[in-house]
Amino acid sequence: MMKRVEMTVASVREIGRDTFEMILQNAYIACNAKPGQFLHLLVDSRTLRRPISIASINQENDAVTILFKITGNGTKWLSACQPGVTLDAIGPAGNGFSYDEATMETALLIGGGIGIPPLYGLGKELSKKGIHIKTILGFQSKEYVFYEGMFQEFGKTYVVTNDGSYGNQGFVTSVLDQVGNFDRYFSCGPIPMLKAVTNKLSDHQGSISLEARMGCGVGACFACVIPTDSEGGYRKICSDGPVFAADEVML
Amino acid sequence: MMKRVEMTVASVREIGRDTFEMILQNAYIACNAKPGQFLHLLVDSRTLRRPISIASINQENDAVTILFKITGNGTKWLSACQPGVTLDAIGPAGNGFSYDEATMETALLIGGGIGIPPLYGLGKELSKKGIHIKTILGFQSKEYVFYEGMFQEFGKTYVVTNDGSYGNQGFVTSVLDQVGNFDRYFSCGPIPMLKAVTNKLSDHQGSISLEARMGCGVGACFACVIPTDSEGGYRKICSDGPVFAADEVML
Amino acid sequence: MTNLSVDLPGLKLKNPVMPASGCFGFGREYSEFYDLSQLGAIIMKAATGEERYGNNTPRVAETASGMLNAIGLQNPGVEKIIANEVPFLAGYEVPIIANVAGRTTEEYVKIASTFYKTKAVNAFELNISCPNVKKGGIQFGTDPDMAADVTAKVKAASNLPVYVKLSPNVSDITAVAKAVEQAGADGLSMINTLTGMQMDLSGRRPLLANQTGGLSGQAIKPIAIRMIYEVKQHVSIPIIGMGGISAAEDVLEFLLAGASAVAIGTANFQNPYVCLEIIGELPHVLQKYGFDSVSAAIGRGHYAA
Amino acid sequence: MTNLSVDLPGLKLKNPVMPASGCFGFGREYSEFYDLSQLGAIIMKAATGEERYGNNTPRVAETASGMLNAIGLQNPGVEKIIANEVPFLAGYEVPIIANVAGRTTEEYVKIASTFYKTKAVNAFELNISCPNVKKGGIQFGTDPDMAADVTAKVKAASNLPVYVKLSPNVSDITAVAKAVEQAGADGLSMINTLTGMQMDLSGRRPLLANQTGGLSGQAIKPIAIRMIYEVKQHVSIPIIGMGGISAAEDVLEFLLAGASAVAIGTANFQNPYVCLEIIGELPHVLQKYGFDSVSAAIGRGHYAA
Ligand SMILES: Cc1cc2nc3c(=O)[nH]c(=O)nc-3n(C[C@H](O)[C@H](O)[C@H](O)COP(=O)(O)OP(=O)(O)OC[C@H]3O[C@@H](n4cnc5c(N)ncnc54)[C@H](O)[C@@H]3O)c2cc1C
Ligand SMILES: Cc1cc2nc3c(=O)[nH]c(=O)nc-3n(C[C@H](O)[C@H](O)[C@H](O)COP(=O)(O)OP(=O)(O)OC[C@H]3O[C@@H](n4cnc5c(N)ncnc54)[C@H](O)[C@@H]3O)c2cc1C
Ligand SMILES: Cc1cc2nc3c(=O)[nH]c(=O)nc-3n(C[C@H](O)[C@H](O)[C@H](O)COP(=O)(O)O)c2cc1C
Ligand SMILES: Cc1cc2nc3c(=O)[nH]c(=O)nc-3n(C[C@H](O)[C@H](O)[C@H](O)COP(=O)(O)O)c2cc1C
Ligand code: FES
Ligand code: FES
Repeated sequence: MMKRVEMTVASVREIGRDTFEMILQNAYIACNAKPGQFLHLLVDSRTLRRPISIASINQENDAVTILFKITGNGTKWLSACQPGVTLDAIGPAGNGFSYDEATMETALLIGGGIGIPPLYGLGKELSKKGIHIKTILGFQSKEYVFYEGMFQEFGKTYVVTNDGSYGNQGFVTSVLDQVGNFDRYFSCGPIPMLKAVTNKLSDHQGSISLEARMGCGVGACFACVIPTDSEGGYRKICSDGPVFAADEVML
Repeated sequence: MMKRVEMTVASVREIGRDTFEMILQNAYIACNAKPGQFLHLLVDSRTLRRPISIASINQENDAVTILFKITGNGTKWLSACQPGVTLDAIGPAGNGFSYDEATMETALLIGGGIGIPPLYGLGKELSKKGIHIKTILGFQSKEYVFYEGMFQEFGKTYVVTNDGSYGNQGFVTSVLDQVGNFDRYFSCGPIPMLKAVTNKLSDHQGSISLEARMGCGVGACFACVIPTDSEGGYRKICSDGPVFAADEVML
Repeated sequence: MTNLSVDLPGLKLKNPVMPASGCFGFGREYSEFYDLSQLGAIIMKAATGEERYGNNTPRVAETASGMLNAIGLQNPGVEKIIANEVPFLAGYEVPIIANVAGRTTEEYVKIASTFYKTKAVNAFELNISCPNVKKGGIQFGTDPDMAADVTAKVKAASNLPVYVKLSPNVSDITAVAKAVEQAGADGLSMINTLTGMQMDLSGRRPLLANQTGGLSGQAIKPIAIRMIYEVKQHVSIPIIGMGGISAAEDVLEFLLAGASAVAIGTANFQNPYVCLEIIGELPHVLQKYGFDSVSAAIGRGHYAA
Repeated sequence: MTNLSVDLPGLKLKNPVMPASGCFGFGREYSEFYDLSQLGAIIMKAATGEERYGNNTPRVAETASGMLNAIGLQNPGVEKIIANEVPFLAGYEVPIIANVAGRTTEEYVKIASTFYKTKAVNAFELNISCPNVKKGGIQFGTDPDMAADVTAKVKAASNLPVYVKLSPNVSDITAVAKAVEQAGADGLSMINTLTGMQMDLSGRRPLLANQTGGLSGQAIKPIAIRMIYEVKQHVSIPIIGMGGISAAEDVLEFLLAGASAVAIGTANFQNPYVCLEIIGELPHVLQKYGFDSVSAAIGRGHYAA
């Protein structure tokens, strides 16, 4: 169940250009969070909270890790928070990744830019369960690359950059042909990327995690809807998602 | 000349209920400020700056002291500023106290509540010039009393509280009869107090320092005007004042 | 003990605080944070005659001390609201107000009668002020005659009290207020959002898919207070005040200006407990400023010399 | 090099940034902070036919991301402005715009002709939108016919360009904009302040002596952007945009929405150097978003798919 909690910043460090890793402590969140869920963070007393994925969970230390990129005032403020500061968070929000362990031997993780964070926690979980993992990570360019090593610990990891300054040049879909077999994919990133991925992998089962500008973040305001196939049908990204089956919503 | 400067908080301490003394460092301000002038302080990025009197000036340490009471969000924020923090200030703003030393043997300072601060710096200045000083300080009640000892260093100091919980009971005007002779008075406090004081002392020369809700604080917006005797005449408290001759403006 | 209760036409409120329409859904989500019976009342998300999908996304943007929204009245339609949402809310000890939004007068009347027939709700908030739909909504709210007409027809369709929700996007809000009072409105609800826009600098276009959106939050409080103060001088029906409330002091400000109760919208997004916390704080704030009941404060900002 | 210059009717601006009327006096005070020749233009405090004292104090209040003011057009009157203020400003290399405010059409015309005769200024900003005076001001601004009439008469009184300053306190700002365009306005200036109020909780009355005041500052930016975007689609005269600008990004937002130049008011109070700093930042912001001149950005928020 979602709660409003105070989380204490344990550390914050820059791990790529404008990209930060922050460890936040709170026992309730660490105990109840699942990969794919997010925190709705109050930043600088602004009107709207900022949704940020839980990138990994460390129950022993009552801590979770978030990874974020500075894209505006809220994330800038966040990046300047010093250890010891407490943040007001609502979480764990939304629904995490779900899958059938029994039918999955190999999973493919496909992340683009700041969509990568939730996949890391998922990778850790799958890895613990003995599921084989392959990863494709896409970035704008070399300076933005982060967590490559962390994913390599799970298995083979392909890095692509749009400008070719690191790894393969192109988009995440450019290396799909090289990854070989997998039973299910999990993807998170910008909408154009998710469109390309779901199209190319339409013969596979997959889960995608979506972003949207949010109001309430709890399912009450209809700010974050995404249409489904059926006439007038929709899902709320904040409370029905952010993770959906690849064919559940219309991108 | 007024400038926008960064001032460093050197110390802050509570000296009476909700009343704080803050030492701010900046060489330009310390060098150029005169008793009666004020700082126009940016607080918490709010739209309007807060005018706060310069209570005393310490040129050797490049520092000035301000004294303020928490009356709203801005002063509350200010009271929570830790040493080392820098504040954005415009100053020294307005005109300080002016007087003719030659004709003044004894000065009477009459301060009410948070109108007391500018009188302290004035007292220090007059004292240095060998002018004899008497002081009347008025407060709501005992818990709010501050700087009594500091004024006692200049000379005889009468304290009155509205509820009689300390010193004499009543208003500053209640003890006017007891203070004996003086050549000129200087007063700062709430408007009703200034009205009573100027009425009772209409046969004396005096200077009063006024407060007003300000916009620009530099004389450009006409927010802070006060009428003068003459038809349609006015003064701007921020730039013509805040100190005026007692008979210059209509309270 | 400070008395927080307020009696409004058709509504006995244990306290004057309710969530504003559209910012609280149909209560389910916030019921996970606290017991909804603690609220003065609940105003549901707008109900239309049929299910509506609303506008494309993005539907919200943040602004200085506020936000823009262009939801476009997405809702499951009156029938499904009665079937699936009202029963849940009926489980709480709290009056339910239905926010009614039509494209045509007939649709307003149809929605109201449907609610009325099923005895589902305690009062209507007539939304003639939604800036985010092409038809209906604000069209009714800017023209006193149209506003009066739809008010009269909805009044005729049931004997439930009707609170007409006014738009601030008008030259003369008092004219609309007087017109709907004469048409039989039991109360007013004000203000809805101000039409605004934000540009997406990189996209070189309006950020919201709907281009314009409704401005809400603390930024608009001075406009709400002004309009309530002005309207209060010209009508005698009670006003439910809203626009930028985020603290108990704000509630008192609205009461002094002339509101008899208040609704809280945007602030729920920042703090899901805001209604509850304000209800808890209100007695202290009333005491601090010398009032021993909510009633004693209503309209008191009008009498000082 | 990014080209910041803009040509408007009667005004060659080296950059699009000018201080807004009433927030910069007649320039003297801010000339102590920087060289006024660096500004695109200067809009003076409102001039009336005779000297005016204005409203009682308090005249200002702070609000969330904004402020209320009810100065009441205090100014020394057109004659003294020409005698004592204009000569000082004429010492700078900067176009001077006179903000003209009358109680009657005759007063507007008289003020304009007095300025015109003495060749004191480069353009007029016709203030038909001041919410803080009992007579004149906003009365003219809410009625398209009255607005058109005073525009036509002031146009006839001189051959200086006339920018009509519109009020946002209207149901249909486009109607007023079109009316004054047809009446011969050379440009528009928008927006003036929104009428608002703050209650003094302890005093149990409106905080401002005038009761209501004009809301300005960042809080109103979304409303300004919306109105400019809307009006831009219906008129072909240039717009001087204002309302809540406090950074160079805000200037670009106004340009995209359709403004050809901008004025900065309230932000001067927080930061006396704000105009200068924005002029310095603007080239970088334009570059960042792919523009190599101010002109290239004007109205560009209207073309995206
Ligand atoms: C479920 C979910 C999970 C997310 N996880 C992460 C993450 O792990 N790391 C990360 O860096 N980012 C993540 N994002 C995106 C993140 O929410 C935005 O980058 C952030 O809100 C931007 O805030 P700002 O104040 O810096 O930017 P501004 O542009 O100043 O923000 C203005 C407003 O727009 C909203 N907004 C702007 N961009 C986005 C966006 N891309 N998505 C949603 N709202 C946006 C903000 O929340 C705010 O309300 C996630 C978004 C969602 C919906
Ligand atoms: C020339 C001058 C010198 C002053 N010197 C001192 C001093 O030395 N110590 C001190 O404690 N106070 C002083 N004041 C009063 C001080 O400016 C206010 O107490 C302060 O601005 C309140 O800010 P706030 O945010 O706490 O209150 P809020 O009520 O939240 O402020 C809201 C707005 O009202 C204005 N305001 C509220 N009260 C006053 C007031 N009494 N005078 C002017 N503006 C007000 C604020 O500046 C702000 O714009 C002085 C005022 C003036 C004009
Ligand atoms: C996301 C959102 C959705 C809204 N939906 C509705 C609605 O369906 N019907 C309605 O009458 N008002 C709606 N409103 C307006 C609010 O009820 C309220 O009048 C307005 O937001 C001002 O109050 P606030 O500043 O407390 O939010 C909505 C406001 C927001 C922010
Ligand atoms: C203190 C103050 C005084 C003003 N005086 C005038 C005036 O005399 N004439 C006028 O046309 N506008 C006047 N305005 C309105 C501004 O010129 C401007 O239109 C408005 O404040 C919005 O811009 P801003 O948000 O940048 O302040 C005044 C505004 C303020 C805050
Ligand atoms: S953000 Fe409010 S419903 Fe999803
Ligand atoms: S505060 Fe602007 S003139 Fe004094």
